[in-house]
Amino acid sequence: MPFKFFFYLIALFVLYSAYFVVTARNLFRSAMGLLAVLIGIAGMYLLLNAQFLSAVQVVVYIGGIVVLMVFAILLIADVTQKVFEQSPRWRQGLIGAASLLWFSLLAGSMLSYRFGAAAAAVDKSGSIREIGRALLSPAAGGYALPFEVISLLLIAALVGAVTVARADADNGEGKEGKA
Amino acid sequence: MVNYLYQTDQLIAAMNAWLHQHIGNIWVVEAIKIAAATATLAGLVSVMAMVLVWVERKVAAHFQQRLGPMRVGPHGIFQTVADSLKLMAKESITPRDADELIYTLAPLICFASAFVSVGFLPFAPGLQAVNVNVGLLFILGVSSMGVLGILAAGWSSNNKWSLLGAMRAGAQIISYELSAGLALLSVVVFMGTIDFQEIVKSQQAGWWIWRAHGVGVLAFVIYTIASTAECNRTPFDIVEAESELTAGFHTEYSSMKFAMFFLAEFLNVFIVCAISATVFFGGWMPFHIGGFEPLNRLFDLIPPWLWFFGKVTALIYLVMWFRWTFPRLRVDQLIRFEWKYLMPLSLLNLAAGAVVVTTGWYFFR
Amino acid sequence: MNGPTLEHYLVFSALLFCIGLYGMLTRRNLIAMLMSVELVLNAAALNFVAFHHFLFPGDSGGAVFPIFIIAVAAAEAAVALAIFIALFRHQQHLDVQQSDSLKG
Amino acid sequence: MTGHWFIDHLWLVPLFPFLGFLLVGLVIRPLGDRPSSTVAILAMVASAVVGWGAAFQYFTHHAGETLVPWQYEWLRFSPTLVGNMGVLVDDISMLLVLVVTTISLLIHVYSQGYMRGDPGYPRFFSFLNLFTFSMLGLVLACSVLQMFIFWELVGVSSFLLIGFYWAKPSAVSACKKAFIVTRFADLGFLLGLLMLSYYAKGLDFTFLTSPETVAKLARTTLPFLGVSALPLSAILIFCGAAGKSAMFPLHIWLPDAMEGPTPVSALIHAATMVVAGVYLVARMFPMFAASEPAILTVMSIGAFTALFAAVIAVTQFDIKRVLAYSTLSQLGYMMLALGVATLDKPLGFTASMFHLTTHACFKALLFLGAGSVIHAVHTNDMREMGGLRRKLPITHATFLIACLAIAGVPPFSGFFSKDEILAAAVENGHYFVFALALGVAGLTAFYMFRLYFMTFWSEPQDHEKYHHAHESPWSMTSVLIVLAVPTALLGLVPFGHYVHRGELEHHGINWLIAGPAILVGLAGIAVAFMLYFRPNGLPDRIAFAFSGIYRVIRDKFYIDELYLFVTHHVIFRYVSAPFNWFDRHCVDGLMDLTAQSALLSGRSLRRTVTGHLQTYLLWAWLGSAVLALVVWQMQAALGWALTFVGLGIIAGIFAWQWVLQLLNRSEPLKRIEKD
Repeated sequence: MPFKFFFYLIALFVLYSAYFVVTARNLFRSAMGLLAVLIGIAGMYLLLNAQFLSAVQVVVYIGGIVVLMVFAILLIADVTQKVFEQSPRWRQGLIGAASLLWFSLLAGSMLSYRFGAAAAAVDKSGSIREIGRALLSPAAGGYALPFEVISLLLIAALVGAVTVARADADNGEGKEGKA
Repeated sequence: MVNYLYQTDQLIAAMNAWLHQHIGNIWVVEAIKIAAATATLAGLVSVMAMVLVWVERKVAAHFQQRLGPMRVGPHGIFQTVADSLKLMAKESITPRDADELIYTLAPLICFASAFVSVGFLPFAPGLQAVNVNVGLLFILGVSSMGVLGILAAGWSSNNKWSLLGAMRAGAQIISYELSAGLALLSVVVFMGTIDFQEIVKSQQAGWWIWRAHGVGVLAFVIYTIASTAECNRTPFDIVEAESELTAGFHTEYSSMKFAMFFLAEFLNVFIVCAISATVFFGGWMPFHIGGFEPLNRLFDLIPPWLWFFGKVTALIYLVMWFRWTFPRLRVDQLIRFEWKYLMPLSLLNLAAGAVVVTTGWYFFR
Repeated sequence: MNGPTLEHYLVFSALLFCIGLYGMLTRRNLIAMLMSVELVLNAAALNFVAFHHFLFPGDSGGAVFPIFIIAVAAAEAAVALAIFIALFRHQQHLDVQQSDSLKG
Repeated sequence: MTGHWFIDHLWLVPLFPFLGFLLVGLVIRPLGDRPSSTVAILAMVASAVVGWGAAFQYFTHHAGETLVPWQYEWLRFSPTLVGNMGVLVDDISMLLVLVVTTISLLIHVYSQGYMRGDPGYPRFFSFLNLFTFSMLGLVLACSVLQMFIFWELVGVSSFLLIGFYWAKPSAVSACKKAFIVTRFADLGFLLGLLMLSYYAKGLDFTFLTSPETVAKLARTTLPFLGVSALPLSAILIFCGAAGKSAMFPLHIWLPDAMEGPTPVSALIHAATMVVAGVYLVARMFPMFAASEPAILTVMSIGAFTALFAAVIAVTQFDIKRVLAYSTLSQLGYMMLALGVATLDKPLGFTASMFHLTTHACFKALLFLGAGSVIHAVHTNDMREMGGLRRKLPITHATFLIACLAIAGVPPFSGFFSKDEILAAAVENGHYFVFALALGVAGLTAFYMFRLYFMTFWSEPQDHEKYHHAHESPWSMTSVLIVLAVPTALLGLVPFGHYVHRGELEHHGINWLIAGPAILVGLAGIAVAFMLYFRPNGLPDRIAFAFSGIYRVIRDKFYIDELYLFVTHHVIFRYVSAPFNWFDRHCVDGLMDLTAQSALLSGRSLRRTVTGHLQTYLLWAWLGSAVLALVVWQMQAALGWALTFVGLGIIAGIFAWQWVLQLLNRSEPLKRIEKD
């Protein structure tokens, strides 16, 4: 019971925050909503006995991605700009309905499928030792290659982001003070 | 009963058993436990913040050869109580053009992140509000959420000084977080765990700052610098550089909201020093010297939580010492120092730690 | 064990996914769209962990993939935000409906 | 493997000029003129040394044998049909190797002087090397396929060399003409080749010319014409040979090819390439000889060309054109000689090869002498020359030797080879051919000495050119002198001893045949002397008297015009134009239709590229939805139910929106504007 209770608590919290993310009239508020969603998902991971993932979620997603987004918002948005561009209401309604339909399809398919019983084994996601082994093992069942690819991707993203975002000195577009 | 002073884990177990014995419903037991832990931590935190504020003022005063607060109570020890009362009594002002929700949320985020972080700290064996096997990572992540509060505060105040201060704070904290994390990581390589209790237990034979000799010392130095910057303390306090930005991101705050920032700031000092004490100086583990049994016995007489707070106090004193020793850095110097010197150095240190561990070339093992 | 079952998590993540999808299709600000993408990614990652926890606890894949998802999300966010900032400098807004200079 | 180094390494002979071509053309060309020509000449020297060594070893150790010292299986079309690359060694290939390497080497040396200062100097030498490579590969070909490949290579290099002065429109049109005409002829060659390979099931010369194969071919009846495969394939192959050797209907390219530099004319269009046709017929001689129609075709076309070209040569004034028509005539002679030969009495074969060799020498000498003259006076027109003997003594002397040789005056080489041809004609009973050849010999003597007297004797016609005339540099005159030696003396070699088919017949000079030949030659010379030794009006008066026929002859019997008429007015108008129409309107129309439909579909699909990120996303979502529904066929009931529910919701939303729009038309759009 307590787990179920926590699950519903977190689920409601996350869903409300997510709704806030997609409907808030203010970018910064959206970002705060995203923060709440991510914290909630981290809690979900804890419920699923995946402490390491939860910590990674907190460190990378909240400490990295959300902060980055907030930074970008600080650079481009103004506190007075409380209402930003909204899709027309008919579009919102249409897509909302379609999303609901999609949800019903997804949920229906998931509920109608009989998942097999869990294999009797110890959950590995909690142990960093196991995750580290899996990440760096070049043998079958290991993820050394994706790991390396991801590291390359991150380097490329880093360099690319710096290059793209850097103000062009030539055409005088570097209006840094705009923020 | 005296034994419980030392074996705090037995104390916790006894309390647990007592609760289970007297209250049948597991829900209520859990709720009581949570409430008790929260209340304890809250009390600890508020008392500690007050003490720290007082200490800071006294230390600063004595560094500058003056006395500091002397009026309220002996040597002014109740000065901060009076200050807190004053703050609470003040009017809470919200600027007209501010985003009120975020404006209110910002100090909460800051305080909450600091407060939650405290929950992961191991004060003594068993004396830890939340025990997860990835405590170190969690505490890093949770304390890094504080920067969001600062950014939110700066942005929602709708004030140029606040915004600039927040941007600076954000840039600074994000940057120095890397070095701090890498410095801790280079010791984690030695420890092989990021569970706080395990970390402390792994230092039975000696503190990591010694056992991981060069790497440990260097990691400690880097961590101290980086964490000082993370807390926005002098010499890295350009965030609230009064001469440039009046008070930085919390210029517009007053009353309890300001108090929360204030509290969070001092809590953060405590947290980083606690992490440093746990990772580098053995946490609640008494100081032992191999072969000096009488001395070791003597040290064992001091309870573990006293050891912990002692070490933390010493480190806090070190951080305060910095404040009155080094001049403030310029913002470009600050960022350059991190990205061009500190981070490469910590990366090298991490690599060196990895080499030392894989070659097994360190003490006590 | 009367905790939440796999279906609970799946339905929850499906709902989160759909909310993210809705956001991607209705928000007109690019950063807001990116946030909605993060919702979708989180829903997917949660599914991985749930399947791992309930169906394949012995296999580490379900625990490793969310890490990859997070890493990819970080890379994507860095690049996307850099592009957004460059775009904002260029046209002074981030409205996705008005950014249609690539239209055929 | 014969154990003789030079024969075993005969493949080096074409390889050296090829390497020279690559080296000069790709590496050395930028370094300047001198290194280019030096490398090219060194390559030729190496080639000539190997060639001469191999010829010496062949004629001393393996005379009369047919050897294949090196062979490489290049293409295996089927288990029985294999295209080989290799080296075939027999008497005629060795003879041709001798001729080609020697003449080519001499002409390389000569070109050093002749081409000096030309901007395309290195290019010229690389092309010369390329040509020599191809020609040697052709000569040494061991299979008819290999010969065809080198045949085309020869055509290409000839094209490049004729068009060497590519800035001159006449040169460009000449090279195109040569290429197209020979390509046209090569079609016949290719057809013959395919027919041969199909019916004989082999491509090697040794296999094709063996009596068994020939007999088998003769027995094979073509399914569609009802005739034997042998004569048809032989005649088709002769088509190619006639094209390359410029036999009568296909001769038109050769006179125009004189647009190339004079060394090229000497090398390609006198001494080597044009004899490739003769060589091909000689190579396939057993096939031709076994088939009456084929050999008669060879003989009659050769004879007709000999007379026809000689008649035209009489009226030409361009010094190189006279020589070109003379070449045609002499090539006709060689074909004629092959045509009169039979398997029993193969004297004509020997005579043809003999005449090929001597002709290579004296015609090269003539062309090089003419080149020397042109070099001196910078004109091709004989009417602007005259009296040059004092200015160009060496050229004059060597030229005279060559003229005597071609006129058949004993003891110069031409006399012996021509005499052997006449003897062969008589021996096989072709008296009409004999008479015709005799007449051609007289004509030859006449027009050669007409050329000679007009150029070197008579009076200087253009005094400015006369005064500027000077003897050519040593590199040119030395070549003339060197060539004059075989021109004069080659006839004394017992040729039939080395090159023959069947039993060696030893026969001396039959004065009954040689006597009239000499007399006819001398008569021609005498007539030329009377008309042209001193400038007088006699030639003009004769021309005026026969003005009609004279004009026809001078205009080369209007063959070119005939070709133009046929191509322009018949082929272009009635064959090509319909094809053209079909191509324009049907084939191109199809292409245009494709392009237009692609364009149209693109134009309509362009609408889907709205530039709106969210629209794309929507499409992607819809696509995945369709996919999901397809996958979901297994639970059709639930799927359909949900689909209908969803469609109902969507329809409802639409209806609601429609109502909303009716109530307040601009409502949905108002929200777009940001403020």
